[in-house]
Amino acid sequence: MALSTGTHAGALLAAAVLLPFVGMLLGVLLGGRQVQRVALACMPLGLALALGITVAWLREGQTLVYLLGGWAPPLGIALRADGLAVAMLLAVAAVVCGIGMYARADFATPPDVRESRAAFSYWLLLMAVWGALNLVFVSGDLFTLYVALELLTFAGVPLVCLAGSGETLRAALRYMLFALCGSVLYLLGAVLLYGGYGTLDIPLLAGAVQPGAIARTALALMTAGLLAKTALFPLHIWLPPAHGGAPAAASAVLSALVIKGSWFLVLRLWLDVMPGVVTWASAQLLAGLGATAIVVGSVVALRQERLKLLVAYSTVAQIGYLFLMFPLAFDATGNVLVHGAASTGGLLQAVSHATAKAAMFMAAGLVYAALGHDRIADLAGIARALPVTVLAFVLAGIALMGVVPSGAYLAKKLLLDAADGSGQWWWTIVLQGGAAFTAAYVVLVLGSALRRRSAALMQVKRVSRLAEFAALLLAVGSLALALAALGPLPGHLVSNPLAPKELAMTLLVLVGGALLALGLSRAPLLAAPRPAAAAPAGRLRQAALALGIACEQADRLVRRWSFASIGLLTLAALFGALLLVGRAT
Amino acid sequence: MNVETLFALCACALVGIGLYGLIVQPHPLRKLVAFNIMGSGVFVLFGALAKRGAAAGMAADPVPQALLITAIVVAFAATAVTVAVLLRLIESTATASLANEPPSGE
Amino acid sequence: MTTLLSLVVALLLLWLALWTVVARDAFVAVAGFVVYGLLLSLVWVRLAGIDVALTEAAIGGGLTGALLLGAVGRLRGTEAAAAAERSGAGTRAFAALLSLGVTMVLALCVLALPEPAPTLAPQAADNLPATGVGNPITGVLLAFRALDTLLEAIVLVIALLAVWSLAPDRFWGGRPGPRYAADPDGVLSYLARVLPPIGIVVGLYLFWAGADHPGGKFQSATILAAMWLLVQMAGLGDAPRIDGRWLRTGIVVGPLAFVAVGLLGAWQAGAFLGFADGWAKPMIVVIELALLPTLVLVLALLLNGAPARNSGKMPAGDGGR
Amino acid sequence: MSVVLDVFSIVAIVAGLVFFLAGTVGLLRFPDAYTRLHALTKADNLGVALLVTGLLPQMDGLLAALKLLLVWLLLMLSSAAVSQLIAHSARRRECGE
Repeated sequence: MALSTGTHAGALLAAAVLLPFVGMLLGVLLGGRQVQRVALACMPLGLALALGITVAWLREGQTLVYLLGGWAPPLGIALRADGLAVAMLLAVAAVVCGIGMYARADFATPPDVRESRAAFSYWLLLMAVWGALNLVFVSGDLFTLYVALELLTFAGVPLVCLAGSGETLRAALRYMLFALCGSVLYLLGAVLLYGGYGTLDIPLLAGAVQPGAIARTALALMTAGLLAKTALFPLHIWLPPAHGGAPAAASAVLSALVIKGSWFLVLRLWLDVMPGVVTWASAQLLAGLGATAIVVGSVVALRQERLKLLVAYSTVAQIGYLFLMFPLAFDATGNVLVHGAASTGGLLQAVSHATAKAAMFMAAGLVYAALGHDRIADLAGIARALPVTVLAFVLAGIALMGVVPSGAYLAKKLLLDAADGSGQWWWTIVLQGGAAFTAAYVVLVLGSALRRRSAALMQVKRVSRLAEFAALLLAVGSLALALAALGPLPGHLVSNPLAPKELAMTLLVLVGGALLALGLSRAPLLAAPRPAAAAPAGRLRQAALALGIACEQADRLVRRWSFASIGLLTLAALFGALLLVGRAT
Repeated sequence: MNVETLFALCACALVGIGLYGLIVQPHPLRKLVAFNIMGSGVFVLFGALAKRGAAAGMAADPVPQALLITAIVVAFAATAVTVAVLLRLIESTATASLANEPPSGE
Repeated sequence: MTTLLSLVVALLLLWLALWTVVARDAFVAVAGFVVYGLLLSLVWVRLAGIDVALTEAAIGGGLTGALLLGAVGRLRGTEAAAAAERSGAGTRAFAALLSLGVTMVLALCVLALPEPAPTLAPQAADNLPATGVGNPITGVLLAFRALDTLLEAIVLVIALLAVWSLAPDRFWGGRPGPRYAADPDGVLSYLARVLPPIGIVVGLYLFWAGADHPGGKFQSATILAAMWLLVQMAGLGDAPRIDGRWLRTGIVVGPLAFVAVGLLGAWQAGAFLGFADGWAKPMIVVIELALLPTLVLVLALLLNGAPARNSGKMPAGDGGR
Repeated sequence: MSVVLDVFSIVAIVAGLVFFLAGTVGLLRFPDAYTRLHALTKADNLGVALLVTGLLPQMDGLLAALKLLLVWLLLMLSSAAVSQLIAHSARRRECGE
């Protein structure tokens, strides 16, 4: 058969998907200590593949395509890599390498056994997550994407309960059931689309889909299902206990990587499959959920007593941030969602979040390992004991805030420009406020970590230098994403960070963050509040505390199963309704 | 009404029934059964669409039918993983509650 | 007449589904679900999906039912506690309303489906000769959409890893499930001696028939796995240690061979998972043959569950088997 | 000839269904596990036998007929084994209580 198999470098896409899976299978076969070796050997290879794909994509200047078996869609399956996919492939490969470096110490097979459960499972599941994510990024077929999503869930759930405690098992079970609910809704949508248009291939569907009952229902169901898997507020039923209770190396995978899979799929659906079905109002709803997630997630994060839970709740907030791009990418004149500055910003946000959040969880894990606890109030002296770790935490925090030239800074800038350009000033407030909230919990942790300790700090365990270095590397990497401005992004975005306007903005965000931290943290941040400022500040603090408690209660309420599952269906119904009526600008 | 429309409508109802069970049944195992019913509803819908697509001498469109076989196997794998987590949860905590706060006595 | 029969089946199916969902007792619900699975196979026959019917009966009804029944026996009174968490009447009413709404919207979509229905059947029919198989579903599964089938095997392996990862640390490398005591005069051990030879023949027949007729590796693997489980439950054989070398090899041989054939295709035909002229049929047979042991092992081991005992020896340092 | 065979099939199948019905009524109405099993196994085995006998003349070819007989045999085997297992476990539960 003389076959055309797509673009020249397309075979790299198949290799990128297969490599982690083959590594996993070889790991099962070889067992014992070889599992870790195989996994670690796959990582540089996978990174090289991702770099190769990036180079090929830049050189060819178009979407890479590979037809599997030479069968063209709609009968066959095509792998495709556009800019979005290439960026995510590269980011995930880098984060996986960082996590691999970090986890070498935590998940080494103990010397006295041939094979240990935790090490065997961790490395193989990490490979599985990686392969599934690569598949999510490059697959061009909605059903293959369903299988990829399920792969991601089956690999993610056991990572949650790798430690085996009752609380994490419960979290894992909630995650599993809720995610299954979400994926059935996704599959239902895909089935409807097949019934309506006779194909599951993304470009073919994009050409055929008309805004009608079938497309709207499918989009509403699929979006709601994917949001459940992404854990966007109020569907974050499983996230905090799962991410807070898992081992740090697993939390990093879950928080930085696993949720990106379903988020990416929402992006694909809205931008590439049904951009013409999406309406202004539905995009507003999506971002509105994101804004709520930022507020509730951040406030609850500030009220946590344990560092890992703080980071877990900050993930809830950051997921919200990832959805702010949708109304900004909406082209009101054409009534379609378009690729442009806003979608680039959103993508950059996701990449920065993946790197920085992984670094943050790693740092939190190192603190826990060193101290034997991670109570925020008792962190005094840790900055002196683990300077590299604390530096990694702070840099990751800065990267998430988007204040100095970091990846998130560029992302925020792109989104702010898009908000200005489309006259949606309310998203400007949310974007800046979100940064201030992020600043708040960095200040909170730093305030505690920098305090001097009267007695010598008791370290229960020496932490691995390599692990500290890995966390720092990812955090620095997130900052260095600003260099993207030199390459594919327009250069005018990088203004001088020391220019008065930029500096003032940075300062504003930091001060806002400090005030939020002061007001909302559970324990008073300063050991002895100044009596002079007590009276007016006291009333403010009361109000802030009331807000904090209200957010906590709201969080607890929506994380009840019945509420969350009803919320899921209600959201699907709302999206359906807004897709129907929301065509006014 | 022909067979495929009949079963397609039946499938819609199955999805609804499964959803209801997923929401209101408190025990995880019951939720899992409900999930399977909902899933089978989606499958029947797909099967009815395949029957609608009968052409070229085939009694049904073979592509959805092949996808269905894959989907049934994936659903089985999901059930197996969920049952394993549930049994482990029961083993280690003697409860199967999905509530936020573990019931007292733990 | 046929429509009437379909109507009866549909109503029965709905009634069973509803009964299963609202039943008070988990055991009753699961028993209802098993019957539901059997009835579902009938629906597939009516929808001209014999292959799907076989898969549904084997995996959807049979294995899933067995899995759930096994779980019901180990709930240990958690049901009573769960009943206390039953949602209130308001929640239930709201949930019912929403579910009904979803059903209604879906029904509207079904009625809005385009006529004539979009279909890939002509394309599949045109390209089927190139694959050399007669059963179009096998053609889709192993040629046009071979990636899905490869992924499906990988899904099963990952699910198995997930189940195994739930074992307590001390039992790692051990055997799953309880050790059943053999009762040499019991009816179960009689069945476990008589049935497997027949089951193996039927399983292999289904496997062989799959190329041109309904049937195939999944249906066959389910029957073979069931035979193995029967032997275990009768106490005539034990569940395997999960770190056995042969076991591990068997688990990965299918997907690895699949990838190898895919790479061969990349070399010969210029496309991963492609087949050069005249090679399609033999390559498809190779893939199916390699997948069979993987599927039998993984399906049976998924039912066996996580390792739960050490059969005397500690796993530490004893080199596996 | 074919009419005679058809009539035979119909009679046998209807008779089989009557036994099934009786077995099901027994399952629903009888008081305990043993009597229910009794009703089920006796009546259903007869029902299956009649169904298979009725269907045999309708098969096209010897191979199909043999397959049907195999199905019948397997059904008998499994229903006998399963009913005994159920009786066993019912008895064990009784002794346990």
